[in-house]
Amino acid sequence: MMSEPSRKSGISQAIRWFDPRGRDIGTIAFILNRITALGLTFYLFLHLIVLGQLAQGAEAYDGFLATIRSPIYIFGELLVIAAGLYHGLNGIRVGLTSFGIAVPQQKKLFYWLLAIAVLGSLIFGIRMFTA
Amino acid sequence: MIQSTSGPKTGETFWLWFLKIITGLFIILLLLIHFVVNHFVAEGGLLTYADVVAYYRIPIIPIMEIAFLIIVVSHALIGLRSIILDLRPSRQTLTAINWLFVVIGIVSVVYGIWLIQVIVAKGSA
Amino acid sequence: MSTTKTKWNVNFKVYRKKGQNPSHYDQFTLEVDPDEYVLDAIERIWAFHDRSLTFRHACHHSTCGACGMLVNGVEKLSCITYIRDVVEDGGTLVIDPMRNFPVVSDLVVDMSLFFDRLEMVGQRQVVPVSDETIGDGKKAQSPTNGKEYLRLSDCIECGLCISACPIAATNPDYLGPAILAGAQQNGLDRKPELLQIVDQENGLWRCHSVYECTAVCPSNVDPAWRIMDLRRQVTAQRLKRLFR
Amino acid sequence: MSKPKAIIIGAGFTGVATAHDLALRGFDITVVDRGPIANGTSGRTHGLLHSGGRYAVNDKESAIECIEENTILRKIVPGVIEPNGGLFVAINESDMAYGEDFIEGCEACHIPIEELTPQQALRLEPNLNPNILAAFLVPDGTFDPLRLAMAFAATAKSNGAKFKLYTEVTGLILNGQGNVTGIKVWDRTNDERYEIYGDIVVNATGAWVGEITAMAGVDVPIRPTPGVMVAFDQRLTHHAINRLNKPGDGDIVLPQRQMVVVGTTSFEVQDLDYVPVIEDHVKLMLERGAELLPAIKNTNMRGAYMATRPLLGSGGSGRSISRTFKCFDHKETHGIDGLVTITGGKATTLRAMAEKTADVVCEKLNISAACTTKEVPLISYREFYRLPNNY
Repeated sequence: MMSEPSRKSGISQAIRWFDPRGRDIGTIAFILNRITALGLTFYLFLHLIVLGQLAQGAEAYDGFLATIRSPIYIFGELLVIAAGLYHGLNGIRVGLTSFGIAVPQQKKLFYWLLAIAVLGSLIFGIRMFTA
Repeated sequence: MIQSTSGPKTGETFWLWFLKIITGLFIILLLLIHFVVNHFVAEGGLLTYADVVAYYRIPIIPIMEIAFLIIVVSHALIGLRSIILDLRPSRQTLTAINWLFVVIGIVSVVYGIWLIQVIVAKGSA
Repeated sequence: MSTTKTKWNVNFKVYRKKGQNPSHYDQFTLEVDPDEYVLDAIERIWAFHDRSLTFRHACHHSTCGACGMLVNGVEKLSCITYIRDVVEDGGTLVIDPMRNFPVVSDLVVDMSLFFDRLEMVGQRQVVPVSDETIGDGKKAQSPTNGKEYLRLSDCIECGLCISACPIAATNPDYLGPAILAGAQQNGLDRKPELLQIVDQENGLWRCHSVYECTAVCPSNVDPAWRIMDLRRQVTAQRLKRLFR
Repeated sequence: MSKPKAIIIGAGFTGVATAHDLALRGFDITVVDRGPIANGTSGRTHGLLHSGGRYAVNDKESAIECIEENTILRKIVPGVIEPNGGLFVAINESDMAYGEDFIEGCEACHIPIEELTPQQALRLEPNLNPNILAAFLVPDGTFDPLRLAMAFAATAKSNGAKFKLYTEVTGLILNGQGNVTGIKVWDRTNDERYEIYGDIVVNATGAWVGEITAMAGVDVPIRPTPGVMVAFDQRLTHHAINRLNKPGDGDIVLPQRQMVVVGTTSFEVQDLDYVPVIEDHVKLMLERGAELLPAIKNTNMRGAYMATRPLLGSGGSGRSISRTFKCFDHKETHGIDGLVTITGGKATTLRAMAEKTADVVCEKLNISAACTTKEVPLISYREFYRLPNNY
């Protein structure tokens, strides 16, 4: 006899996804993964809309390119790159372990992938701001 | 892509989950190719409208970009839906979300193809 | 209790809830031996400070799984959690009931749905020694010398993994780590009908690989490994079926 | 005709087994306990399913009860038992001398034993002390204390018994003749107080029976005798390992799940509700345990705990008192009707204690119903939580 749990949970509890207090490193990985997922999805559709400028011809697009060359936009772009790097690299770990591969090593793998993501983002950042 | 089936199976099934992982893998591969290609084809990046138009004159590029678009949009929508599933939506909400995401997916891809076609047309004009 | 040892003063901030009344915290300051377990202190609060305090406990040595609770926000089996490992002299220990279960009273939660689901996947409590794995899929190392011994399984059904799972927090329909681990332990080969239970919308595919279940498991069950292993098995089955 | 109504105080081994027995005999049962199932001595039992070997020399009455009940429990509740047998091992000359009495005692009590050479025993259990002199194989086992109690409780519940847990008895209700007709309780989950009436009240509170009988102004001869046990982090054996000698401190090492548990000691206390774990006893368990399984020294301690045995009688020290049980009809002992007290005994004999108690209750109420608990298999302990009224 399956009793139905209360329907109260759901959205009100979603804050717990992002609460790392007392948790292990896996929660950090999950929080970053979920935030980057939401951020990248937002960026994807923003990107598609913005690229609509391409249809309006050379002046509109080149004008747009000029505006996004300011540091604040470059920083935004760097955030997207960092998010993409993290989400992709962590995704490799999640994908592998989901097929039963490297599960016992998943923590170590996470630290390595995180290091690569941070390093990659730094290199991109330096190149973007010095170019 | 996203499918809404009637009956109790509106949640996350094996195939959707599997597609999320596989599209994720393809995104990583395509991004890698994208970076390598970009580095050699358009050194310094696509910095002007003319650059972009020229880039799209290479025959493989529009095809690759369309494939990339489909895969990224699928991955994003399956992933977003998976987050929504964690919030335990009611059946009706979930069905509505399924259809909404199908529409968003199709619109995004059609819009992208149209955009690419415009650029390609500019290049061959 | 030796008298030579230095005692600690620890504030216990304990979650209280009775009937339909709103919940609150009660504070108790206890003189404790740092080498005592958290459960000892809670039992003493009941014995000497407040006879109305309710909490689940039975074996006091981690074989029954009754005394799972949150100690400073972390899922612990309170009977094997040393006070010295979770607080310092003069510090405060916040004690809460497990999360993701309905609270019955104080630290007591209703685990009926959890046991319902364990029964549904037929989690085995007594298993042949050769079947039981210790974490990571490693075989138990104890000697068997050809004879088949039976042993009580690693999973003590304490519910800590469910309490720590962020997905169970927002979606109580999700079967959760212990249940999926139980199905894996029972085996898809032995019980093919389990496939239908785990391969459904609130089953295997809801896990987001957070690994908190394994982090809090007091009994080396490694539920996350078992979920991943089950995914591997089901994926292999599905793909095989596709190409046949 | 409505069912006879029995109130059972205490949801430890005796209480749940009595609930099961009386439910099968057609009683309407209410079990009350101030805490959850098996929160006192029962839950903290060592977990040894006795073959009787331990008592075969000095306490034959208990030994015979043990071997009979051991056989029955293996049959009716296999889902909570590791049925891998036990070894009695001799380490010194005193042990060897005891061996002769042991063989005789086991024979007298019908406990099947098999003598092994030290080599054979070491092949069975490579972690044994390599210097053992002799070994006997006996039908010991290990059980999970909480789940054993839950299995009885679940089956009782499936037969209609109601469980009022976290509900403390605050007083007995006496009628004009001074007979017990019910109990006053305090539900600690919602702070409500109410009364329960019944045809008979069974006091199955183990070491705490005196607190209940005191409410009727009478006394029972009970000697609460706590003992310390220590769990270690590795499963070093599949057999229960006993020292081949008179029962003493730290002379049993049990396998349980992924642990071994060493027990026990024996001491006396005043306040039963909180008995501290004595540090010196913990050290003693490590030393004595390591005499049987030297690898214990290299194993991490997992938990130290204690349980309070409800030993019967007065006089004599804890170790010399019989492990048997006794059912007191307070009509006979003190002229108070409506109250029966059951105490003493061992976890292994819980079913027999319940049978005896149910017999006394039936006789008092003039009900002829035979005990069937030897044959009726118990349902899964999980059913306790799944059936309504479920925590």
